[in-house]
Amino acid sequence: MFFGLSDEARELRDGVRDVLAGACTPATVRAAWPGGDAAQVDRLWGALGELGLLGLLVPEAAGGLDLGPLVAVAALEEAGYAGVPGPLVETVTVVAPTLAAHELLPDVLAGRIRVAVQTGSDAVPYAAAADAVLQVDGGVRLLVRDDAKLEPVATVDASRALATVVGEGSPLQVDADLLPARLGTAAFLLGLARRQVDLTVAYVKDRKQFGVAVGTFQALKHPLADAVVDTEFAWPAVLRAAQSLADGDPDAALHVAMAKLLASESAYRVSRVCLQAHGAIGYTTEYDLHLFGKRTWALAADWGSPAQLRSELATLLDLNPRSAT
Amino acid sequence: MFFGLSDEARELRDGVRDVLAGACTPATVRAAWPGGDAAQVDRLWGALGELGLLGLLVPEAAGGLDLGPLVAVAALEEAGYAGVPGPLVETVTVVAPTLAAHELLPDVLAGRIRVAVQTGSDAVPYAAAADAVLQVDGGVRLLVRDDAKLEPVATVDASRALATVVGEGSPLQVDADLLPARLGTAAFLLGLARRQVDLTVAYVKDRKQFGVAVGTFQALKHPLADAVVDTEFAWPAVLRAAQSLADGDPDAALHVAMAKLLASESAYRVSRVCLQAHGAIGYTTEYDLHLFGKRTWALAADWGSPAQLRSELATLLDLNPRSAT
Amino acid sequence: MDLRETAEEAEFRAAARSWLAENVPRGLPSGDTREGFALHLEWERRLFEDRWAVVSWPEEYGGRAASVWQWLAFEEEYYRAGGPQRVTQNGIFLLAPTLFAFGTQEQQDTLLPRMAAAQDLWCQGWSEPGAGSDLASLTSRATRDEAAGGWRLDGQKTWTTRGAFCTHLFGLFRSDPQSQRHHGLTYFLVPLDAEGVTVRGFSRLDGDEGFAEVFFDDVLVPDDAVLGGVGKGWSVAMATTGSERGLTLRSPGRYTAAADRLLDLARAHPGRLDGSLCDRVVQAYVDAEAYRLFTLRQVSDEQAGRTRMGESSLNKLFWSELDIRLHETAQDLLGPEAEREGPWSKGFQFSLSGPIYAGTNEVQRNIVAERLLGLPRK
Amino acid sequence: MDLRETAEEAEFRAAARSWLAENVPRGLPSGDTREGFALHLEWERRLFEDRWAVVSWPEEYGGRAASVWQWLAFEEEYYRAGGPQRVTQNGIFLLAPTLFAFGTQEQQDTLLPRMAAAQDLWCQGWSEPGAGSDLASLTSRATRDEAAGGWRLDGQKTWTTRGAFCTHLFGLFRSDPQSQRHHGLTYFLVPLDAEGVTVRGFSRLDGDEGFAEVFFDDVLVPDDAVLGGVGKGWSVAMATTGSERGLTLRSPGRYTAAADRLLDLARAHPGRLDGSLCDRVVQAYVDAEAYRLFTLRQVSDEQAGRTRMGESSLNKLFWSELDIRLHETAQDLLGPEAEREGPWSKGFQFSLSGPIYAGTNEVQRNIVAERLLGLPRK
Repeated sequence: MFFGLSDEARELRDGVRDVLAGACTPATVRAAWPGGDAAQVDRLWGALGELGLLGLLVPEAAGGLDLGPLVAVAALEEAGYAGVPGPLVETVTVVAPTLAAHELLPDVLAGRIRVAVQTGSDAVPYAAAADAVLQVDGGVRLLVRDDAKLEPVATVDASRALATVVGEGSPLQVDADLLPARLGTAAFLLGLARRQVDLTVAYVKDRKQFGVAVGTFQALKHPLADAVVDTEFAWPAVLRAAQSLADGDPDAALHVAMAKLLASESAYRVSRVCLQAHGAIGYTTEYDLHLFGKRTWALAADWGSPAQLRSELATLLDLNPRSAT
Repeated sequence: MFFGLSDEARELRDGVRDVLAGACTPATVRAAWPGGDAAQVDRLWGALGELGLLGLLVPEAAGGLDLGPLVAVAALEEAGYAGVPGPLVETVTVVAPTLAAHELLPDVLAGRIRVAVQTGSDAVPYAAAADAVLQVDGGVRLLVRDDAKLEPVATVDASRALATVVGEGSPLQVDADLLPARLGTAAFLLGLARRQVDLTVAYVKDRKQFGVAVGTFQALKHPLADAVVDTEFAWPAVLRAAQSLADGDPDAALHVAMAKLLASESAYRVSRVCLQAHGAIGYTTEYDLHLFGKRTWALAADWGSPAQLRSELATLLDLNPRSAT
Repeated sequence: MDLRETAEEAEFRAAARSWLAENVPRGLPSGDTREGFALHLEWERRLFEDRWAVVSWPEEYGGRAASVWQWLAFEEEYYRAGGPQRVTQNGIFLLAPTLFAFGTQEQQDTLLPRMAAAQDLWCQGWSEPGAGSDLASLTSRATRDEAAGGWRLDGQKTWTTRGAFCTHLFGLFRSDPQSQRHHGLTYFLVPLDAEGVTVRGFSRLDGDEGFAEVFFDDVLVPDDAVLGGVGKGWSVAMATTGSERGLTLRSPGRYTAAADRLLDLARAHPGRLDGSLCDRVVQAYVDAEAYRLFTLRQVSDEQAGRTRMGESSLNKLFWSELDIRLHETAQDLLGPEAEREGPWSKGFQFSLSGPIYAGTNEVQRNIVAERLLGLPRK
Repeated sequence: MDLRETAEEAEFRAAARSWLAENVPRGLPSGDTREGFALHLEWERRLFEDRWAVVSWPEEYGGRAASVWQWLAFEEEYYRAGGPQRVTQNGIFLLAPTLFAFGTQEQQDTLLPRMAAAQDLWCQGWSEPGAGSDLASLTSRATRDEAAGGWRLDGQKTWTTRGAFCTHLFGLFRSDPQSQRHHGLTYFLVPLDAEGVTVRGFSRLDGDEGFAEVFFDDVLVPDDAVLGGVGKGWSVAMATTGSERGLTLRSPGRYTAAADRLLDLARAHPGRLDGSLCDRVVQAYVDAEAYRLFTLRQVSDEQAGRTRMGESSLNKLFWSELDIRLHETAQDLLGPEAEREGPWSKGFQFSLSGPIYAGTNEVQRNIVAERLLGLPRK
């Protein structure tokens, strides 16, 4: 029995951490906002490609690293910490595995092109800045940008590059599994949460009011302690769900839903605590906190909102309120 | 426009407060627990009768004071503060008004006999120590003790004197309105909450740890501040609902449900905060806090639990989740 | 208890309702952008022209001498009609009560009519980079200049809402350089076009340029820029902060209207009312009503002379948290759509500032615990 | 990651499960009443006879030298089978780890077998009337008596769980009268039948006589009543409090079993699963699983030598609040029936003590903030 990341996985994760610390600073995240320096985001994606991150779940024969879901969630948690802009979770968990035999794969793995994922709704995150849209709804189709009618939609986190997509791509003869995207989003959320806690801890140690660092007040200490509890108890559920995906566990859907529910709710609560602990400075766009908070709000609802997940879990746990009289 | 109690009502309320401070001490509340001195409870009820409290909603012609729902909720809030044992809310709001033309009324108003109220469930609060049971379920019937088969049921707050009642009383040719009982319970709950806050404030000012009164710690101050918010924002809703009953407002059921929901949830939260602020001492039966906390838990669920009330309110507000697909 | 409106009150409400139905603008952009602010000013001036800008003020200043009950009714009708948040609120709801209480006749006569007419646009200058929750630690200073017959202001204010679009600032400056904490402060009224004032706007969470930093570099203001007496600044300002926390800034009409919109949203999406969402919609309605009833109780008690120190902190705690819960519920009802820009996401982001501005909720809880419960400070 | 049990682990689990299925007593009364306690002792001795009382201990003391994974499996099976809370837990789970770490060979050989066999019944003597959350302020004292060759104990302990039914107490006494705070304390092992000891039981919230005050009046104990060295009491005791807060006292099997019972309750009342109740049942299940997975992570990290100061406070915060939420949900499902005495109302009341005992959650939050986040103490 051993629960956790192997030493090898830890090393890989630490490598991702080191690379992202340089390649994805808050300035890089801002570059993905409207009016930002798009080339900076392109360079980041090139670096992600070089790192092999985009092919973590692609067979080695197809040019990927094939390191499995555990390494993938560990890496995506780090990506969340850095706030990597663009469809990273989607690329790692859905696009690259689904296009494993497609001619575009080398460009995808190198980070030269970015592919958004559409799962039903007209509005597709990252589509406004993507080169293609993978349409997964019943069958799987690939819609390249030239064939798509895109209409950008303004969002709270403007780096989400939401756009309505009209158009039907060319069918691909493959299946797509969306559970890994849900789980990858959970991991990314916990990275975002950890980043917000780190920013907040640094701030409340430094900021003085009433003659002392505000971090000495229980009114800030105790909610921040709860934020630690939130992230620490969600992460093992993400790891467990990753292992279930790796094992093909029949309860994988249950485990992924639990992981995403815990991550969505934990990360959302953490974002509230951190914003409040900052006071007014956190409520400005000049300060970095909002970059991570807004992404948190969006992802908490994406790939399964808490309400949706609870409803799925109720069914999986054989609780069916609607069937009652 | 004037929202609140009249000066006359305030005076009456203050009078009730003064009498109860002497007639219903924690020792009196304990007397209603198994093995307690039942005569002490009888004396209290005699005093309540003398005060006119039991006939607050009975016409003057029938021997009552007929002071209306506003005075009644103000008096019942005080009774909650004192933790009066027995079916007081039921007597004031249901039993006495319903028996206004009954031969037993003088005994009821004098506090010489106590009548429990059964509204459907076999288990009836206060029945184990009552002289009769008013059965209100469709029609109205009065079941005297000798005709009833009573089986006491152990409860968390043992002064609730819960008993299963089997037997059918003699039909009365009157209607009974149960809304006032729901509202009276809300008022009683807020009195219980206020008492718990007072006990707690006194304790945390006195109790020293780490060289200071524990009431200086934000970890206790802030939840206690929230407890004040809880009670202060529930009370006006109780007053408003009382006025709606007085006016025969067509929205009275909505107003009463809101008042009870706010009171149930506020008082419950207050009980949690106060227990936690006390630490271990609050967790003993030697200390008085539990007398008020346990009553709170019972009454929060009685005459409409929060779940029940929310469901009623959803219907009244035209939110019908079940009708959706 | 008498919940009936008098004939006069009912008439006032009806007049307000019918005027608002005809005049409230639809689809105004945010008043916290430069373009939006200009459009809002048109609306504020339209309100003034027909004497709906400051209904509770005396008629000579453009008001209707409305009672507090009439004012509450106006607010209710205003938000029910979909009226936008008032960009003049910091003058009308925060400075004006202070001017009425502490201003000289001349200050009142000069400043109030221009404020009502949205000619002078006032912003608040409380916080400084080192003085937020700990307001008494502020260091911006006022130095007496006998020769010039006035005061010279130096220092920096920040988190000044809509400061980049306003014309005047009210705020506290340390006029006694030897003083500590809340002593030796003076309340000043400062035109932002005075020489030596620099205003730099910056963006709030929702991306609008809603904040400003205001820098004072040897800014000369005359003696009548002082409100309420030299060195009296703290007690004068506290009157305003009470208004800010309490009823004046956040009348219940705002929340009952928001709760009604939430009910409409919920009714439009019955399929999403599963699980706890239905309960949370109900709770938002109940909470908005609880706030409304609390304020009715509060106004009645105040009119009967029953007031309590610290009570406005109860308002602040309740409306700020109710506002967040209400908007979180709306966002959760919208699900993945919630991330789109729109009135609900805008309102959600704004609600998150509620526990921060006007004195953080942490400070309010201290006040409630110490003033209303008598718990020891330290 | 390897979530598979080894053949040995699986065999161990199967053996435990089958033994428990045959032996777990049904419908035992509370172990915190005098009559109940006696019945529980029978059960504890039954466990010991078949070597299931202390599975993780060495075989010579009555254990099975089980690995921590096997111990977790045993706990899971124990609670799944409906096993009652262990009335010996304060000895086995709190004192024993300390004895293994700090005791002399003779102390271990003498005390552990009798503890395992439920012959010696140990209670905890930490808190005093003036020393609860502030444990370091305790004043009960130990005075060296050279002539008698031992120590004389004086003072009072309180909140001693099941103290009225136990035979021995472990606790801290101030052995250096000049010392302050956590210096100069010594950890003593005291038989409750010693001359000068008075035990007074009193009732917990649920009415059971679960607590005791223990008075020491010139109680003579020999030198080998000292555990871990004179004056070393604080650091010795801290090892025990870590066990109390963390995994040892509250293994996940307890909560996963409770969550399963809650699911059964909910399935039995589908008509009450409207509104938020269904969500809360789901949440209880998810939380219990989250706690289980956290502990698996924790044990694995510990075995790999990765430990963090203060981590047991995370366990304490999570299990105590999860336990309350779970029982509140059960109570709300039961509605008006919740007030009846029964396993759920008993469990609910017990859960409310979770954030109080073993170091209040307020203290745990300080620890997490200071040790895990590095926030300043003052």
